[in-house]
Amino acid sequence: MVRLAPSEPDLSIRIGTLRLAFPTLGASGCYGSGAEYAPFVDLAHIGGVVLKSVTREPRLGNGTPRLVPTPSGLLNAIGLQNPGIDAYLRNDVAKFAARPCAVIGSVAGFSVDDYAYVTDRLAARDEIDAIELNISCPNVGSEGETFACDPRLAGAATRAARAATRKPLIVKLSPNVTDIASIAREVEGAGADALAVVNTVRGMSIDVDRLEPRLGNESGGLSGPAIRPIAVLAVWEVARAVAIPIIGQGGIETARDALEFILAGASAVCIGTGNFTDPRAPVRVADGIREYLIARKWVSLDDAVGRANPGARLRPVAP
Amino acid sequence: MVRLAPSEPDLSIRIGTLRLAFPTLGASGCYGSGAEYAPFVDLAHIGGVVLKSVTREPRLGNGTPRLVPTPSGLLNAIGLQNPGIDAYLRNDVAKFAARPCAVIGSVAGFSVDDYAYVTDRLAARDEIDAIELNISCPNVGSEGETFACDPRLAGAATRAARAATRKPLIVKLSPNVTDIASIAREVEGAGADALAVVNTVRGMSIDVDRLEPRLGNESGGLSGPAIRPIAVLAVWEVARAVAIPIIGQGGIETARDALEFILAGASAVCIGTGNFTDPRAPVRVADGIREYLIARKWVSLDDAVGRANPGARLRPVAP
Amino acid sequence: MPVLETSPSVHATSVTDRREAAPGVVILGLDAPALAAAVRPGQFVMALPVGGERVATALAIYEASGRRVSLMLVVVGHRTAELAALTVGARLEVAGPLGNGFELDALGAEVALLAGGVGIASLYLLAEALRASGARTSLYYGARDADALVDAERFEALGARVVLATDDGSRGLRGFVTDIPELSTKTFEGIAACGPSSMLRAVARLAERREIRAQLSLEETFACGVGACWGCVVPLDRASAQAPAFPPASPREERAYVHARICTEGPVFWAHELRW
Amino acid sequence: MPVLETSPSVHATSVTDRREAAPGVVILGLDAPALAAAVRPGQFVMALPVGGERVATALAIYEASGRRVSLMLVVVGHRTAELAALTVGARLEVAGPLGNGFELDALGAEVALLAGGVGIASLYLLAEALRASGARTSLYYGARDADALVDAERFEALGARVVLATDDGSRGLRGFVTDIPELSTKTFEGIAACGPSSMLRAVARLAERREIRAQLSLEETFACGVGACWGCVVPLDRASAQAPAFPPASPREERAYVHARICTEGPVFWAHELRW
Ligand SMILES: Cc1cc2nc3c(=O)[nH]c(=O)nc-3n(C[C@H](O)[C@H](O)[C@H](O)COP(=O)(O)OP(=O)(O)OC[C@H]3O[C@@H](n4cnc5c(N)ncnc54)[C@H](O)[C@@H]3O)c2cc1C
Ligand SMILES: Cc1cc2nc3c(=O)[nH]c(=O)nc-3n(C[C@H](O)[C@H](O)[C@H](O)COP(=O)(O)OP(=O)(O)OC[C@H]3O[C@@H](n4cnc5c(N)ncnc54)[C@H](O)[C@@H]3O)c2cc1C
Ligand SMILES: Cc1cc2nc3c(=O)[nH]c(=O)nc-3n(C[C@H](O)[C@H](O)[C@H](O)COP(=O)(O)O)c2cc1C
Ligand SMILES: Cc1cc2nc3c(=O)[nH]c(=O)nc-3n(C[C@H](O)[C@H](O)[C@H](O)COP(=O)(O)O)c2cc1C
Ligand code: FES
Ligand code: FES
Repeated sequence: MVRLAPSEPDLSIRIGTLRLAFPTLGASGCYGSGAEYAPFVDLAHIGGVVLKSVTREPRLGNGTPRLVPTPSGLLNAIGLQNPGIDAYLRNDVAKFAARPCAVIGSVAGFSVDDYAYVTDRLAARDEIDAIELNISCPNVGSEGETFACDPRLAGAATRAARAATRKPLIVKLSPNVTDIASIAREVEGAGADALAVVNTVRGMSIDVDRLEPRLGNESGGLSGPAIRPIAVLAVWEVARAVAIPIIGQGGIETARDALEFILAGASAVCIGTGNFTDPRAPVRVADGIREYLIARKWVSLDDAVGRANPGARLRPVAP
Repeated sequence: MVRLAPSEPDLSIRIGTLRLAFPTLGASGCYGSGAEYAPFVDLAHIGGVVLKSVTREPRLGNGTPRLVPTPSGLLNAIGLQNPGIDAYLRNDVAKFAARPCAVIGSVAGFSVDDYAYVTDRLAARDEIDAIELNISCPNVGSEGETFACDPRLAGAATRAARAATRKPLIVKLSPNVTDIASIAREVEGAGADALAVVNTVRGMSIDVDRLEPRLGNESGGLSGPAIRPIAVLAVWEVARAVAIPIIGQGGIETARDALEFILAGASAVCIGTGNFTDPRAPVRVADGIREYLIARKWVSLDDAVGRANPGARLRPVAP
Repeated sequence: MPVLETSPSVHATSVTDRREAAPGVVILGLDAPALAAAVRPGQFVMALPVGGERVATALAIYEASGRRVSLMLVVVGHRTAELAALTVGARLEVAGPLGNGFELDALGAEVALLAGGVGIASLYLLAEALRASGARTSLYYGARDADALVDAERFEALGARVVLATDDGSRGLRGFVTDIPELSTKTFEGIAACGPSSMLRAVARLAERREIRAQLSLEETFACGVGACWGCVVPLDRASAQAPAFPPASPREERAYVHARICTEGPVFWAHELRW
Repeated sequence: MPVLETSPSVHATSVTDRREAAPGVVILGLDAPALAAAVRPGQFVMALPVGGERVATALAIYEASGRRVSLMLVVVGHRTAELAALTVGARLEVAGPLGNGFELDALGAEVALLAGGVGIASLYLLAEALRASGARTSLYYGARDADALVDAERFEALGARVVLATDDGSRGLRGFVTDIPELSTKTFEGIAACGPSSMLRAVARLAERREIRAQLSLEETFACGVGACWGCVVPLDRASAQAPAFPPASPREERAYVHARICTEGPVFWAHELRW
């Protein structure tokens, strides 16, 4: 597999029909629409931005505090604040046309129909290159269970979104399950083009002076380096279970962190909390991946994806 | 509920018939048999030690590395190295009689019968004050699923151990589930006297130079401050689901950390990885809890347990 | 507040001087010429953690002149402790300047500055600018105790009247800064305040009662500091969010609100636009 | 190795001196009188992290005299970076002395010390003790390059012959320390070695071939350092684990083994007792 290296290894990848010039993306809810980070990074040097999740109806989001720093991590409970799909399409989406990288819309919902409806409307817009399904929202119809924690519901949401668009469909899995591989298989079977692995881990922090949870919403999602080992294992297991590409995420700050995910089987990575540690992270990570490939005389990411995971199914990613 | 404070608040607690002079214990697998930490702490000032898990047959344990430090955490894959119950009873248990604190035996197994057999033999010994069931092992009869991740298996293991002893029975839950409350309810129904919440979170770290997982066993269990928010939420949810006492654990280093668990509903805490950061941690934590109670003019742990968790079921713990 | 034109970037600085201004309070001087030139009163930076693994820390720019800016650190947790432990020569990266600062022109010629605790750090550049503009300035400054009052004399050196308050009465008035009697009597054209949220709420009530426009610099836990994560919001009058008006048109209860980002729409807001 | 009598405790020390011995290598002097008095060659400490949140770091005690001990830090990750950044006056807690050191008596009067990289830190106290006992000592010391060879002259000052090797040949022999020719010819009564495991395996083979008893100080990731977590094991001949014998009674393949804890049964082991 080791071939002679040309002057520059190829960092571009392909996810279904979606081409990314770099394997590093801004994570949903952490990267705004990309513009917020434009002062710090040249957006032409990241693979893409996954937009903040949008829902059918407008949502004010949770009360504050919405953020709590924890050891090597961050708890958040934003509560999906967004203007709702109507206002979003009217006011926001047109601006994304200017991005020099891929723009991936993120769809959240509380019913299968929500996923179909919002996907349909958002994917219809030319500014949107692909759809990521955020199925880690509590499903109001099913005792607060999230779609991502039940193979049947995960499959149903995926099928509904699949029917609504032919654009690349990425489904984002939750780590709050016993067997993530079984969910991944179900979602692959339901027509997803790729999987985002993983969303935040559920957690809580209590203020012992005020005798109440620190987050306005009581519990929230844990992200950052603290969860990296959990996320790497999730990618490892999903890479053995399915053949579609994986976008790894959870605690990536450096190229070496990203490479853990890639060697486990991810074709690309999202950086969320890592931007809050260093706003230049996505470009620094891509640069480091390039140097790593050069040092090993590898010519493309295909040489790295899944390389440390003997059980990983083959998933060619180079365009 | 706030009463006038006597000179010293009462830190002692009761778990079934087990009395602990302090609410701080050394966690299973992290505290040896207590003797290892005797140079650093007066064992008469900790509540007890949960011994390393013992199995029916001797186990050599995993190859090395067995430990990987991660951001604010530690991955371990010891592999339940132990001499097996026969040699353990013959060579080790007699020594535990000398401990000036409670001694809790930890039982691991790979079948329901294992749990019954080892509990029966270990609990028969006078040196052992209580039994903790480590049900986070794969069940060989059930496709590698762990007992702690399936309500039915968790209940079956608990019932088997319950039938084997009348000593206090603590069952240790895993965080690697979607709904820990449902497991907790099942285990309570099966006769457990208390719950240990939670064991390690599954994780992995990959060595990007050697292109393989760092742990000899590939994956392992994540512990330490990184997982504290995950563990606090688990205690919070279990405290709402069951009425038996909870022993909280996961990333406790300081009294304020321990108080997060107690205010969420735990009656006592175990300290594992925290000992590796400071071998005096359990005594320091107990001292800090005492100061906290004094500052609030609370007279016993009853005033604190579950205080930040309005949905927690009442569980009086003071003797 | 309207968006000011600043172009933030990551500045690679080094610590030029370090002063323990009070127990647990450290002032770090940084060599950061571009930042010193760009900053406006009320703006902040995100200080990147030296070893990674934590989110950056939001810090007001305390002083700025020539090549130097300074940060005032009050140690409350891990990140402020790590930053306060930096010694001269240490390297520190900061992203900034960020946020919208105070609207100087709107404060008028007779200004009350109110500071609570570390809030003092956001007001020094403002006091300097007010002095340059010829405004008369009074600083009302409250803290836990006498030890925690930092650099009050530096404000006096700028020509400001300084009135102090401490929770324990160890210096100045015993009580909250907003309890200082002359705040209810003296005439001001504008108020600017920075401090904990309980204090800022009291300032808002005072301003409403006295019908003085107040600019409040809010604190909240930040993650990105650049408007990307929506973690730092405050309820803002929906009408104000589009077209600020004073005094508010409708009674408090009926107004609809939006969640505005403190780091981006703020950190300085008009008190009457907040719907706390 | 038999258990030596030491009573470890947590020592509250402060940094008395700091020296950058090479790029990325820092030697910290600590004021730690009780530790300095108690330590034996080959023992280690667990250095507690200043801000918590990480497990303690296993470090050999490099030097000990009077009130002072020193630690040699090779920066490889977060913890060693944090420790190496400590400046004079900083406080540091260390738990120790821990582990069983070298068996001085068993080394004889003509001793080869082999060090690879940071392994040098475990051998200085041993070299001192050997000199005091009148043994003749040769140090064979290998490192990545000339820059990474630390304090070789200090061993010379103790009267040891010093022979060097570097991976890139920038000083001494080009190659591994075990490749140094005289190791295959010179007469030794005993060998003591410390370094990375690949080097120690080569030392074990050399010792077996030459029928010299070798004491190896092993490295592994530690968590507790006190025998409580069973995270730091090495396969040990089961027979040896009870009653060490030399040379081994049965061929390598047939021997049963146990997992012994490096921190407690070691870190120094007889090479012939290991079942790698
Ligand atoms: C715009 C803006 C400007 C700011 N300017 C400044 C400034 O100039 N100087 C400055 O010092 N800060 C400033 N802050 C606040 C500063 O950002 C926070 O204090 C900082 O992020 C705290 O980080 P930390 O890791 O040290 O504490 P964290 O661990 O994040 O703790 C945060 C809070 O948790 C609580 N807490 C944590 N540990 C304990 C404990 N052991 N006991 C009791 N309570 C505890 C405290 O309430 C503390 O404030 C500013 C904030 C904003 C938003
Ligand atoms: C008995 C004993 C005595 C010891 N004595 C000493 C001593 O005197 N001096 C000393 O310096 N050390 C000594 N060590 C080793 C020391 O304990 C470890 O090096 C230390 O724990 C590393 O901690 P860390 O957090 O800095 O690195 P970690 O983050 O724990 O990294 C550990 C290993 O991971 C790898 N690694 C981590 N980050 C990177 C990266 N960015 N690039 C490439 N590889 C990476 C390296 O292989 C590194 O060695 C001793 C160990 C033992 C068991
Ligand atoms: C403040 C914040 C907001 C987030 N919002 C969303 C969101 O709206 N939709 C979503 O799918 N994921 C959301 N996430 C999850 C991230 O996209 C990412 O999957 C997760 O944080 C793990 O990656 P990280 O550790 O790099 O942050 C959010 C995370 C954070 C920290
Ligand atoms: C090295 C190590 C070994 C462990 N061995 C066991 C074990 O044998 N049985 C068990 O029930 N838990 C075991 N655990 C889990 C701990 O008892 C504890 O529940 C977990 O580590 C979370 O607490 P902590 O973060 O304080 O370590 C082990 C943990 C570690 C770090
Ligand atoms: S801190 Fe992220 S939007 Fe303000
Ligand atoms: S490091 Fe814990 S037993 Fe050796």
